Amino acid sequence: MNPVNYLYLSALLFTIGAAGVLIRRNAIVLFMCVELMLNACNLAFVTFSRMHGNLDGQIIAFFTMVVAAAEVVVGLAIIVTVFRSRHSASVDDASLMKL
Amino acid sequence: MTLAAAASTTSTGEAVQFWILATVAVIGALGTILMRKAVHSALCLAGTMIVLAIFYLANGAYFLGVVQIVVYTGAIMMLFLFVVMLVGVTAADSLKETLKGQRWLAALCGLGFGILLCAGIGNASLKSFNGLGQANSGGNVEGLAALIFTKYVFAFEITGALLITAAVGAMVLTHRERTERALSQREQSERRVRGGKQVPPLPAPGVYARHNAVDIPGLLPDGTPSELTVSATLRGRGQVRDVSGEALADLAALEQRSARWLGRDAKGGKGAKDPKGADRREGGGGADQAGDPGDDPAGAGHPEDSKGVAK
Amino acid sequence: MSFPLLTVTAAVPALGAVATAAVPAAKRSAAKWVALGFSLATLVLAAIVLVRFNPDGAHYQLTESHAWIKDFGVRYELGVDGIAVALIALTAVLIPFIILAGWHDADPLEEARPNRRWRPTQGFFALILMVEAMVVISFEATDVFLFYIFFEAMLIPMYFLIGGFGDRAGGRSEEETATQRSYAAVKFLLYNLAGGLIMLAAVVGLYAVTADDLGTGTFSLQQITDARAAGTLDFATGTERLLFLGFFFAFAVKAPLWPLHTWLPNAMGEATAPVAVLITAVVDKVGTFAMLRFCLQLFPEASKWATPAILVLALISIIYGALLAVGQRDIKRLVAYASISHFGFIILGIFAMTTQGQGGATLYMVNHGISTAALMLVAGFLISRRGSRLIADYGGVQKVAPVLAGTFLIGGLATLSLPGLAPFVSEFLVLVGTFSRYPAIGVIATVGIVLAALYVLVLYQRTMTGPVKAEVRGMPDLKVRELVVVAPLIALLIFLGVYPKPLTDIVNPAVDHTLSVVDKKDPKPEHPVTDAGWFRYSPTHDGASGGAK
Amino acid sequence: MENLIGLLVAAPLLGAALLLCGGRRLDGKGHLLGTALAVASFVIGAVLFADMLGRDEHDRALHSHLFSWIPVGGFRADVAFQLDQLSMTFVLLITGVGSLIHIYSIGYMEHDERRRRFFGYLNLFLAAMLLLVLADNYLLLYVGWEGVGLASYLLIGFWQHKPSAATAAKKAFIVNRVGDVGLSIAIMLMFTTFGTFAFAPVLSHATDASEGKLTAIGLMLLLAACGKSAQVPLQSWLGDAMEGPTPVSALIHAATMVTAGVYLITRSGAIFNAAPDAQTAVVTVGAVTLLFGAIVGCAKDDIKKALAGSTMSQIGYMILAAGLGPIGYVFAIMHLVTHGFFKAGLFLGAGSVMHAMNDEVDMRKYGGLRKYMPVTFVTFGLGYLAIIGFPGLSGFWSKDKIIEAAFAKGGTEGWILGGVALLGAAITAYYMTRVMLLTFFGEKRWGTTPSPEEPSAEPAAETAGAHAEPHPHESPKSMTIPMIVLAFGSVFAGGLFSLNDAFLKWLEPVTSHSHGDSPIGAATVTAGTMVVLLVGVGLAWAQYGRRPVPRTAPRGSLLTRAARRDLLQDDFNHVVLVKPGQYLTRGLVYVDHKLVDGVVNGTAASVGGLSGRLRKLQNGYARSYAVGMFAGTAALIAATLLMRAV
Repeated sequence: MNPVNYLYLSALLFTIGAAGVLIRRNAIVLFMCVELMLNACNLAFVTFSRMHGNLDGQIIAFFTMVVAAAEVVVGLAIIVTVFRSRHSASVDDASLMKL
Repeated sequence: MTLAAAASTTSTGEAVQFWILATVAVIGALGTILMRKAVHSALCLAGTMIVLAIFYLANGAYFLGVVQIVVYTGAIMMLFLFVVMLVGVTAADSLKETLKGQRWLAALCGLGFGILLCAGIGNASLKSFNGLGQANSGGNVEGLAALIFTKYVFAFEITGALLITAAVGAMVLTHRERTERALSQREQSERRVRGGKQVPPLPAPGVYARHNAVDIPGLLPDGTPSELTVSATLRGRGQVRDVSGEALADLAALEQRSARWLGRDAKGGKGAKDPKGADRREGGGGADQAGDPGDDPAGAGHPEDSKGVAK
Repeated sequence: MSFPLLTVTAAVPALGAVATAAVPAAKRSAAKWVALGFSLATLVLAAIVLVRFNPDGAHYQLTESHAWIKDFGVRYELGVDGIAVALIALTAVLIPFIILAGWHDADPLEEARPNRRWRPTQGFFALILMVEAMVVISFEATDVFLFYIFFEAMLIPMYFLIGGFGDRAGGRSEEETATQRSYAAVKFLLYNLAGGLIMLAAVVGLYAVTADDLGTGTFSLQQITDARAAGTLDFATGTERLLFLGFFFAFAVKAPLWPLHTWLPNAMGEATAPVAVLITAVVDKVGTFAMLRFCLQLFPEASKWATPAILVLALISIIYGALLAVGQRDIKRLVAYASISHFGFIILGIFAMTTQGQGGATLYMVNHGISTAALMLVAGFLISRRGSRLIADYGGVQKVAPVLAGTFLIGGLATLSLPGLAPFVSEFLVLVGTFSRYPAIGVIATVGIVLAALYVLVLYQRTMTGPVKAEVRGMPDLKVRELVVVAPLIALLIFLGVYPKPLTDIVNPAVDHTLSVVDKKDPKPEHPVTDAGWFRYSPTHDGASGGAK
Repeated sequence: MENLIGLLVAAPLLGAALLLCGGRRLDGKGHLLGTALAVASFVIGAVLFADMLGRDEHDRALHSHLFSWIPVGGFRADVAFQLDQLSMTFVLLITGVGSLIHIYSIGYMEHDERRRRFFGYLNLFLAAMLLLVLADNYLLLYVGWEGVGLASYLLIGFWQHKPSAATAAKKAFIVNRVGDVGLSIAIMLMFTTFGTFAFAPVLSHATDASEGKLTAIGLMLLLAACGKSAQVPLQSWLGDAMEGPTPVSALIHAATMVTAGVYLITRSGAIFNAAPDAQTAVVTVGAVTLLFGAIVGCAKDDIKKALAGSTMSQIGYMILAAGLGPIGYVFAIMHLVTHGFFKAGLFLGAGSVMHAMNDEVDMRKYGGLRKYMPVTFVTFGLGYLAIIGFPGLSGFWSKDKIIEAAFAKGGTEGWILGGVALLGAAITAYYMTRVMLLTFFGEKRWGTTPSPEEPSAEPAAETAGAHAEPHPHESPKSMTIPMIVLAFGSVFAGGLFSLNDAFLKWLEPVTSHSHGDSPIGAATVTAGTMVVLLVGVGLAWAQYGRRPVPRTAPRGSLLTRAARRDLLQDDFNHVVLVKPGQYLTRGLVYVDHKLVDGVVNGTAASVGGLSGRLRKLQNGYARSYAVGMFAGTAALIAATLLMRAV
């Protein structure tokens, strides 16, 4: 088998995650989907690094994780705050842009 | 794992592993987005992540694989679960779409996107690949470290700063400023007295002479049960038992036995039934607040535990 | 590098704007005096420019040139020719009068507002000075890009002047006035922005073309004209025409030329009289001036190509504007339409491409500025007394306030270009210049003269003569401040009407230069009279562009 | 001497400046100042005249170049004066009559609170008129031309509180503006033809140009003349101009300004001589106006309007004469001068009468005034005799020559013109006699107070006794003396001029003169004139002298009624010009608002609507935005793929 399959897999996962972002209303689940997408990217990076035979891909994946961690922390904090103020974690409730 | 310098294919083992785990990963992903309860989504996601960790390892990214399990699945997902608990486990959002056509659009986009992506990968010429043989020759972690601290050192530093910022940010966001001074104990007690609340501890349940179960209200001097003594939860569920009638029931049972002892069978048959009736009545007594003792589901549920108590 | 006179001339009013705006809220009158002072300082500087300018010298004088945005060849290039000098002088002369005339226009209606940040007066005068600064520098700029920036930036203060300080004497309900005013302001802004955007495209196009031909793109008027003369730079016909149209559209909106004129009546109607003067007498001149300086000198061929159409439009403007002026019921709108007619004359003169035409057009810009200022400001004083802009609300004012009526009449006579007053000189020059090349158009244009008499005299008759109306009774005559505003303007009108030579001497060489760039010669008379007759001796004849400074 | 020329104009100009800007402090003595300056300029004129007589008749012309006015390219306009015999004639007429009328006005305007301004305007007029006749080029002439227009505007509308006066003033100015357009176009034509528009070069080289050009110039000049001299078709303003104070009517609308057209044509003689068609047009206009004015004059009951009609027709004579070319110029000017005398005298007389009759203008309410105001009667009578061409008086000499010259034109044209001129003479005799009879003879018809709604042309200088019982009295000296002087003029001027053709010799160097002899001898013409004169007088006497005159005008024949309405000229203008003009303006205002503006607002509205529709996409739901992003990404990928595919 050719490692390109990993790429197909990552593409698939990414798409699923994205679709999730679109269809779920619960902010937390939304975040999970985002995480899923990030992971899919990581997989692609790792696969690339294997293909090219250098570690830069892995480095990027590593940074992605770090950033993802930071993002999750802040994002969840936001969710919690929002949930406190309005007892719901649904993103649709936060449709304030429309006057 | 394989260390082939430049190959066009991997080992069969990996292939097998891939095909099995890939399905798992996809199922997990689908579960993540389709489960109604956030908890389940989180769990599915964790599963997928673990599978991905294995794939990392398979791709020669040992460090990342470990990090994936430890940090991601271990820390981040737990954080997720934690927040889910905080927000409420039962918060299962209905999958019924509110935005018109959102779901169709999503499906459409997703499909198109996926196809395009795959197409892109497909017509990229990736026939051959060279593994991480010499890259990992000095050890994967060492290799990464070398890169991080030389080539990517600035990025590394900046991510460090980012993390700190994130931590602080999270604190700031979740921090809740208390607006008024905390009340001292004295003030609290004074407030309680003024509020006309029950100042001393509530009376304990149970009648020590014969019962100390928490669902037995204590008797007031005049023999009537005191609601206060039973915890509010039980009261709410209507599981307060009244034992005020039991003394008579026991007396009646005694008479039955003495009567059987004197050899009155016919009565005995009837008497044999009686304690049950008494039991039922007790159950009924227990369910008195629930109203009619006759055909009461709650009452039907009671006999065994009431019997247990009776033993 | 000598003393940057031009920069200073433009900078002083800008500083004045800042200073005026900085005056604390309580000291309103102080702000007025500060503004007046700075405007007078500008006047002095303009006078120095006028003196330092040598008509027979180089075409652009007092030039300053610094690299600004190297990557795009944008330079900070200033320089004045005769036309620019004349118009700078006009601006510098008018602004003090505008400030004086608007002395009380921006006083807050209710006294002692608690809010200490509330200082409309400061804002009003600061904005006026800001406009002056921008106008002056756009007269000075010889770099297309530099010019463009200020040509556009001018809109911002004007927008606030129109929308923020409307005419309180609308004779209508407060909110209706407000809506009308904002409508006018927005209309003004949109029209001019639209023009400006199209011009921006043309500016970029110009850069591209020059970059193609000269290697390094440039916006410098001097460079481009020189390159064209040298033949190193030549536009493709189509390109040149497109660029020309891009520029011309913007200027035609500003000028305004029919059918792009409809913003002017609203703006002038809703703005206070001084602001209206600012619009028509100062700001709009940038448009016609730019036609002379940029359209003709950058795109001579295209200008010639477009001339017939433009002449027709100008002709329509003249007649159309005059006819609508006759039909107006609102004094200020009437003056606005009259201005449209006059701008038609100016553009006619510019594109007649004769010495008389363009010289006349330049004079026209100056004279129209002064005459409209006189008429409009007096009209403003009148309106402020009665509190209505409708002609029908007046009558017999002449009996009550003879001086006001007299000045109004003189302003009106100047507007109908009575011989002996300045506008006559320019109007006649324009007509002659047009006639000598396009007789038919010249003749039709003369209809404008009759119509001018019609609308001016009808206005005067309805407002000033006849039995005294009850509301007009007891109307005070001009106060000292108002006389100080009007008298010098009238004096100027008479002086320039009787002895315009100083002005023509400054303007002529510039006009000749422009025509040489466009490469057009005056049509020769059919039977030129060789011997000028026995009394045609006179020292001043040969080289009339010579002395008199 | 040259410098004096400038002074000639400067004096009244200074007066105007002082009086108009001087403010109240000059109210007391202002009028005297104005009069003094007018007289001063007359004196200067006289001095120059003496000097001119002193010199040889072929270099009598003086020229003074003040400064270069508008030098632009080939366009050279100067402020330069040229004083030759023609100008001198006008200078003397203007300053002389002008001074007299200043003096007259002192008495006439005594009670008007705005007297200072009145004299200021008069001075302004004098200055402008002098500029007109002294200019050495057409552009400067144009300045004077419009200057007198302005002065007449101001003076006609002097009583501005009267709407009728204001309207009349506006009408006069605008109609004149039409004429001025002609002048300006003529100047442009000259510029494009000769490269200059100064008299000397243009006139000396007129023949270089093609006849077509010259005809065009000539017609344009004629248009200008029609405007200023109230000739058909631009005559309509003169009648209304009588709204002005009587001295104004005398000075501006009888003696001087209205004759500017004649000056223009005579001055431009060289052009007309070379353009026969233009000349034909001129004579036609003159002839038509001659009859037109005469007929109008017959029907008017308003004494000033009657005189205005007569002015029109007399100027018609002059224009006719000027149109005849070299054989006519001199006589045109001569008639102009004599007419200046007697018509001014007549108007002053009329003013004096109105002054006495509480500003009543309707002649049917006069009658029998001869014994109440003898001086006025005598002077007026002399003027009357002069204008009808009574043998020996001024009018006789000048008008007779014109009629003769008309016949001398030769051919049918000559016959027609001569006939018209004769007919005009007859009608003149008729309507002037009518005026005379109605005013001074017959029994008094002003006994009972006129009804208040009686239209009174002149507002009460002293409004108090406006409609009180009139007490006819002789006017003060300041008024009568000028009348007497003018009467002298109207009696003797013509004779003096004709003394061995003094006037002819005087003007000949400027306006070349060629003696044309009429097919019928001069004597016959004179005889004919006498005959028609008698006929006219007789008719008038038969109609107004014998029978008593009704106080209210009879309905009269169709022609009479038409003539009362100035032969429907105003109605014509109203229907042909004013109404359509009003509709046009209204229509354009509508178009401007709805169409031109509508297009703009329409686009704005449509853009607004579109954006409003687009705004619906902004529903605020993050997820739908996400869809957009996602789709966009997909599109991008597709794009890149396609790029790589091709």
